Amino acid sequence: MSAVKPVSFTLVITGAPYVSQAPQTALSFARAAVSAGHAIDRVFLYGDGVHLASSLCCAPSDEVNWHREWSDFIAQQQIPAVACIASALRRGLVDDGEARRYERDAHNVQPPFRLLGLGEWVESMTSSSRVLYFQPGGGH
Amino acid sequence: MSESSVADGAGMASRHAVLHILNKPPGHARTHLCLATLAATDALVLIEDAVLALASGLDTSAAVYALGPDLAARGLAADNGQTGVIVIDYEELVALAAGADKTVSW
Amino acid sequence: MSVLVIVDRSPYGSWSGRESMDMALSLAAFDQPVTLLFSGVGVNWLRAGQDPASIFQKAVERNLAAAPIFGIGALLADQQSLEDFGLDASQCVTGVMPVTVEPTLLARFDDVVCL
Amino acid sequence: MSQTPERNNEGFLEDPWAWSRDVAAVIAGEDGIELTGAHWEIIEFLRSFYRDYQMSPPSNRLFVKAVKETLGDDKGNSIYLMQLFPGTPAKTACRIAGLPRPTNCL
Repeated sequence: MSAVKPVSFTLVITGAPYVSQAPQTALSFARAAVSAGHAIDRVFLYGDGVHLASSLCCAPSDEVNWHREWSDFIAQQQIPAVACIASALRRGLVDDGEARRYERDAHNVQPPFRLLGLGEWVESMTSSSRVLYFQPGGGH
Repeated sequence: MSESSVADGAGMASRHAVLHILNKPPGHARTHLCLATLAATDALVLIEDAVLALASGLDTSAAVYALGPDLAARGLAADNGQTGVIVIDYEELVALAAGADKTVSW
Repeated sequence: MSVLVIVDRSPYGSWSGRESMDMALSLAAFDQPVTLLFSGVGVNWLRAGQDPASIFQKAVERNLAAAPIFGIGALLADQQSLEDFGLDASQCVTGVMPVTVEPTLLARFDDVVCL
Repeated sequence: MSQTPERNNEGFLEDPWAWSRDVAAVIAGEDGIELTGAHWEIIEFLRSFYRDYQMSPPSNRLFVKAVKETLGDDKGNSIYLMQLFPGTPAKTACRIAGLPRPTNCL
């Protein structure tokens, strides 16, 4: 279809599901990028985008469960998916390790999503060919 | 800035210096910031709410693309009467992003 | 790689600017050249004399004062936005450099981040 | 533990203003650190940094950078700081200085 030579993308998602269109646009982009032969180095959830990592998402059955769609996609494609730990902790998203550290009795982040620092994003900025941001819409 | 063409099936797109990807609606402060930094040799891609600019009018000499699924979702016709706007799908958005020297997400 | 991080959200009412600031700090931590640009309502980050104690937040003005210590290159501010909010350099935190926001400004950087 | 104000499960004070030099000595003792003038110089630096900027250096790298900027190359290097505050120097030093637990963000 295209003569563009393969590049590597990092997709940063800063808009939350069911608040913004960001997770949908990013996933449509990611699927198209993979089928065109491009690499996706990393998906990085930042700000309100970390809500996408919550495994406790309960979407109505006639709506898309964006958490599940994204989890399936990144597991299939083996794409590292990172939620910023500082954004996540403030918003009540914790994995089992952080739940222990902060003495909480539950956790809602599990593989394929991981909680790591902004250093992961800096790494993408230096190594990916393109870093794209999928953001909240105009109301935010 | 190189003008080397990335030929593809859709007949799109020479290579642009900066690919500006905008998702904010017309009137949003971010839309003004995007337009203020848009050079005539750059390209602007309207996605999500930004496609509403095709209904309200858009004044730029840069190349303008609009994401088809977002137009359709909002009941807007292909280019909604704006001349020169190229309607693209996600595959073509990927090709534009991959081919650009630099991208900015607004 | 040099990165321009743009803050165009207001302080206090929005958390977005703080998250942009964290991105700038993390680039600095890894010795990547980074510049901050304040634009639109974002220029209100720069106003001297902020006292947010009674709204239970930390002063972004004070956080921003630490930027040079961590190696954040410059604090740029859109001249027009400064005027729109009645600010001149004497009413801002130290080290603010007014600029005109235009295409050539972006061209000075390899990457532009605007959350 | 009874000798210090309320602390979390990693030994950080819940209230940075409940700190005193005696408290610092107790916390340091738990890490097997006997506080010398060299330690106090860094502790005072951290507390005055926190007072001035309403934040502690948000990562170990930035801690080293801030010490370097303020106290010079001899002290602003990770070997020197590691000798004084074993483990992750920023974390150990913040705990002794009574500052909040870093979020591990960077």
